[in-house]
Amino acid sequence: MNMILTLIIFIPILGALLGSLVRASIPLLRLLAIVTSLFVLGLSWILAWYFDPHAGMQFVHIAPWIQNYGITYYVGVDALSLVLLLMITLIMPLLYLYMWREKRHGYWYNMMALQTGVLGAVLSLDLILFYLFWETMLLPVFIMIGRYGNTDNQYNAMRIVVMTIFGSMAMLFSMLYMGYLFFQSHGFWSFSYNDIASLSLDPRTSIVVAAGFLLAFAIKIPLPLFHTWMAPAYGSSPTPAVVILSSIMAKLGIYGIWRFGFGLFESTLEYYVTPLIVFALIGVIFYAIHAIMEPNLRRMFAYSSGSHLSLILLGLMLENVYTWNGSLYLVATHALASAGILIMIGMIYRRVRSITIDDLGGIAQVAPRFAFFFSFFALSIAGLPGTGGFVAELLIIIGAFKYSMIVGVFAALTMIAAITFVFWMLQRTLFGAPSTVTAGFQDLGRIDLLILTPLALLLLLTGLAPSLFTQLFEPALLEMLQAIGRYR
Amino acid sequence: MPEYYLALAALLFCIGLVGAVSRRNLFVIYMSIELMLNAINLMLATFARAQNDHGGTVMALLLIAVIASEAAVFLSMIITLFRTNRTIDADFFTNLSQEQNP
Amino acid sequence: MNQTLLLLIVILPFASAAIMGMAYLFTSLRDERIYSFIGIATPVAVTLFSLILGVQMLSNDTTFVIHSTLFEWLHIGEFQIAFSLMADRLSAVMISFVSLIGTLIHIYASGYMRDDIGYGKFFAYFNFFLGAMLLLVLAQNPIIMFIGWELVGLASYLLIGFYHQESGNITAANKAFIVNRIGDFGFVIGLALLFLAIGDKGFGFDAIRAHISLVDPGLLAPIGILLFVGAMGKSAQIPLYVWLPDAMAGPTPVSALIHAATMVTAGVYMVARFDFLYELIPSVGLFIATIGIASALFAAIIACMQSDIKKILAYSTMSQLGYMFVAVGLGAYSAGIFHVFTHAFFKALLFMGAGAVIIALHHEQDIFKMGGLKTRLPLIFATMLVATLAISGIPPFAGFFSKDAILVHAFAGGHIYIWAIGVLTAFLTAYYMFRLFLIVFITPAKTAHRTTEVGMSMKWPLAVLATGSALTGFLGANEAYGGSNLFGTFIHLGDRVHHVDHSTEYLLGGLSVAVALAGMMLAYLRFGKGASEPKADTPWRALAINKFYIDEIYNALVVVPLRYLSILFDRFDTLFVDGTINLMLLGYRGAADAFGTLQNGKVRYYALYILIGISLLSLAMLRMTRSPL
Amino acid sequence: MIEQGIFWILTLFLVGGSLGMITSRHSVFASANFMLAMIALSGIFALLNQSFLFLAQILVAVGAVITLALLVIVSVNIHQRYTPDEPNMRRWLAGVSLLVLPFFVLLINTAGKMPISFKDVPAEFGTVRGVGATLFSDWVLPFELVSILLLVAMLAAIIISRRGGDHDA
Repeated sequence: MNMILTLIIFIPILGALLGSLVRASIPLLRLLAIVTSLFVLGLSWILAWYFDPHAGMQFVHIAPWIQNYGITYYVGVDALSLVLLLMITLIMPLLYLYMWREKRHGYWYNMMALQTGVLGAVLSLDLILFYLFWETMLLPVFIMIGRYGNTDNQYNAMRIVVMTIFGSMAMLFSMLYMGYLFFQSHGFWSFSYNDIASLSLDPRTSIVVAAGFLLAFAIKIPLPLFHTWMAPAYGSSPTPAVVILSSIMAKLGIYGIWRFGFGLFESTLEYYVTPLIVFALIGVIFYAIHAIMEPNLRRMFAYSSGSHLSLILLGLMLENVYTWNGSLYLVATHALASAGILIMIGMIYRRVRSITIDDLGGIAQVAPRFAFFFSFFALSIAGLPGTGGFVAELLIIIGAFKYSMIVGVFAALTMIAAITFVFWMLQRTLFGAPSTVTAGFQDLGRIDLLILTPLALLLLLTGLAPSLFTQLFEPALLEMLQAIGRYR
Repeated sequence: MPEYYLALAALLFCIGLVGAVSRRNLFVIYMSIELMLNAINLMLATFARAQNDHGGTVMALLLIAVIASEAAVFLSMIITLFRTNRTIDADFFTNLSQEQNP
Repeated sequence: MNQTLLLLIVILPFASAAIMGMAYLFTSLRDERIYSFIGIATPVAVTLFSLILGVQMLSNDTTFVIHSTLFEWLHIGEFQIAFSLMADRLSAVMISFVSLIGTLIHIYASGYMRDDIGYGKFFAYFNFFLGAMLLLVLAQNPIIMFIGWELVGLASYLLIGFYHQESGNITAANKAFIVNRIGDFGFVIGLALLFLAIGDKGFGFDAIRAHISLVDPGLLAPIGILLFVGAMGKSAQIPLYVWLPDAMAGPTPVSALIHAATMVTAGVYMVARFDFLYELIPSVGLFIATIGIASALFAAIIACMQSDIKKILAYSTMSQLGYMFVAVGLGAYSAGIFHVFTHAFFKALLFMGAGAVIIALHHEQDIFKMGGLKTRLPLIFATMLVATLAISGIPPFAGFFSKDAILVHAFAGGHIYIWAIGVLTAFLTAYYMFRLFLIVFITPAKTAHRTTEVGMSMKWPLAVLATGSALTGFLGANEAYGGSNLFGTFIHLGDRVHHVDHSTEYLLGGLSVAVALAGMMLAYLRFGKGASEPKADTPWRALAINKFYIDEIYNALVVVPLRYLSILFDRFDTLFVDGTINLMLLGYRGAADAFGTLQNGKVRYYALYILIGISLLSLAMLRMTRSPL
Repeated sequence: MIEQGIFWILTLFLVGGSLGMITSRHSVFASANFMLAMIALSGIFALLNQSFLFLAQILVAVGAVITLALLVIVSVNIHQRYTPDEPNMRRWLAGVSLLVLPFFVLLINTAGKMPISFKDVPAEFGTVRGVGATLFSDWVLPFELVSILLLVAMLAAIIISRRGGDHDA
């Protein structure tokens, strides 16, 4: 049973290796990708079935790796990573389905490698291992954007990589320094999460070290002022990469702050709480307004996802039971919604070779099913009740009022923030008379429906019966909050 | 007295250095390098004399052999370069440069 | 049994909406009979169920409440929200008339929408709306209520934008949703504050009622106002009313059901639902009443100058909603709900009559292009007359009793100004309604036009509603008029009671009837013989015709700045943030170029660099060996 | 005293020859100057009682290497038009000399501080017999290695000069 996480992490890349060894043809590669991802999905559901929300870190697997420096292969799952794990494993098969007709081999290999990267980053509990996976997931994205993207793709690929690596370098230095401090106080090296967490740093060092971590995560999320890689990267990535960027990798930034920020520096973090809250509040509004006039659909949803991630970060930083649950719930539901909408934007691009809003219009008339799903996902991004986003936003708003009146009012602005651009976008994309571009717009096919239906149903379910999902992580989050003295 | 010999060796070495760096004629560069090696030889001989130890002498001898092999290789390279490019200008050969690489 | 019924009332419409929606989207099934069967059977069933519940309410005492919990919706810390429904007398009344009028409008729509390409979609949306509205009404706690609250907003968005090929319709739909959402922004804040104050004791309406005294009195007023902000959006009160006139872009049955009879009254219902809260903060109540009466007057003034039949009715709706808020603001909750109840009948009737006229005239909406339809559409003429009399407050039609109850209450409560404006508005109401009625039906037409026959399915709902508009008033007639206020007694809300003797009541009633008659007279004098479109010849008139330029002001104050801000942010990104990064990049690139030219491929230059290194090192070593000396 | 006198004279030739070598524009003049310096250097070796080294220097450096160089110069027929004209030669020489100066001073400084002096040496010192004894007792392995080096260098010289011929073909 303790091998299950290792299997989950490495099966995708093993699939890719197998494919490259036998020089797989595209149908075989497709089969490999889908089968491995479905297998991983099944494993993660088994995991969720046996998961005990009250038990903290579970399914732990430790193996020595680089013994001289105490670097271990250390993986485990708790409520926090479980949510991300389930989300990733659900989205990946759908992306492979989306790539059904993809003819370029590298595309498939990169996606499989990417899956291992993100899964590893979510599950690893050794700092160095985490760093390794953290960079591993960047590389395929770089290749995907640089090789298979469009419009300035190489420049934008370079930009995302340089900016994120700049952050992760800071994080690596912090990690190494903490390992060194551990060595100084204990006489042996260790980078495992528990050991480092037990380290008591003096406040000054801790502030600096925490800054390294926060910089990496702030760029990944991205917070305003660290964000200029985001829209260009979204704009020129191929759809699968952009889904991963928005639904998974950005969430890993949040996850990082949650796991490492609160796990390693919970007392130091209070120096950063106020600035981060301010940043997050600015982000919620700034990105939403930014999205209004954005002419490119994908870039628009880049800003939209920036706005939501800022909200998630806000919830995280407010440190109470409502916001934490709301944030984690929003991580999952926004991932589903934004995966849905970005996949559909990809479908638009496939059909009419343009995702400029001015070119579109009138899709609802020629493709009603498409319009239905598209507006469903767009509305769930806007946090309509009946979808999970509403529940999460409600929780965050309540928690924000618990924190302070002003923060609460700003957090509540998120109710308005998203709709300002979503509805105008829908108007210009779906409604009106069909343009010359969209006149022959094909409605959703069978595979398209197969991709979108699970996402839509799940979003609906998260909105209608949230307790079904929250019970997975609510107790664990309560315990975490109790541990840092923020509850009861 | 030995410091004079050493100073002389130093002077020779520096002259060789100046020649090797500032000249463009491949022959002169070659000879400057020879000069520098010979300066080392002189130093070795001086130390051997001062310490009354044949080790230095032997090393100098071996160095002479090295000088000879260096001369063989260098000169054959000059021949080749001259044959292919019709010049013995050191500045002509710029394949290391970033711009001119094909 | 009751619980199952309660659940079915909410679930059935959603289920049928889902079935019809799926059938419309994913199959080629386009048979109108199937859709209209499902679409009508559902509200009929719901009406039956709610009547069963209502009858049980009648036979039990006032505390009889039916609860039904589906599952635990959310449980986070103290935030425990069950997905549960609750029917008490207030909600029983609401669901009864919502479903009854819903049924009638469904039947009407089955005729109105005939041969429309989106027939199935329309009924799916309609049922969806019905389900959302019933969920709103039956919710056991404010959170579930808010879900219904937002879903009716969504349904309204979908239905306003029903003809989505017209970009203008979508603009109207967007406006409706966004303005509603702005109201909901306040509503959510109110809910959050309320929850944080007493939510740990449970957050059902009964739990809140039980613990409301624990809330810090200083916090109650903001909560009350914020909740009312939500109502402002939903019920189209100043300043969030702008969406309602534009919402008339939807098909007429939509306007009748959503934007006249049911959805817009949700705000009134919500305030009545929170009667225990507003009882504690009379000052906020007065604020609500002020907003209400201001909206009533404002809308009535605009309505006097409009020429689109549906827009006039929309402004009249806003005006009547204003009366309702006066009632609930001043503590006359049952009077307010009674007006909701009677208004639903006559306003639905007015809209459906207008719709029938529009259909008969081939989608002509400008009243000044109509005229003399009395003889050609006799049934519609008759029913519209009933409705017009009802809304103008002529006894014995329903509107008189409900409106009079509100005005008497305001007068008796000592709010003379509100009462006076209310009477003035009543005058204007009678004026603009008769203006509409006269121009459409009596005044001879300037241009002759063909009319088509209106189908049966559109006619007999009109008749039913006309009966309702004529008679329902007696349900709420109080002792002075020979009744015993059956409605108010049944609904049993925490009204503030002011005793008024019968003579005063007759006086006030007589006054409002007189005023209404005066309005009618004026309308007859001005439009009885011939009518022409109002001209913006004086500044005041121009102001009223252009709806006081409120849309333009909002546009200039909110929409345009937001767009410019968006562009500004983009500039900020490219100039400042990217600029900083690019500056760094430029530095790097310059350095790289500089070092690149050093790398010229000539060996002796490389040797020179080494030599420079050696030289510097030597200098350093010389310094080091000398420094001790 | 005579020794010192000879030393200075040889130094004069040695330094003069070296300077002449690096400053002369024509390859043949340069190698002539260099030959002069090498001969002077072998004289210096003789002054140091290194008779074997003296012989070896004369034979190898002067006899073999320089002759080889001259042979090459003549054989590739370096005409004035093939040699670089080096317009900035003097400037380069001056500048580089300036750069080398600190290094030179450092070396002189170090040389001056060396705690060594010349004592009388046994008659064996530096003779072929004495050096040979050391060479074949303590230094056999390096000696053999150097012979391999020479072999490799020879092969390299042959291969390089042969390959160059068909380079541009």
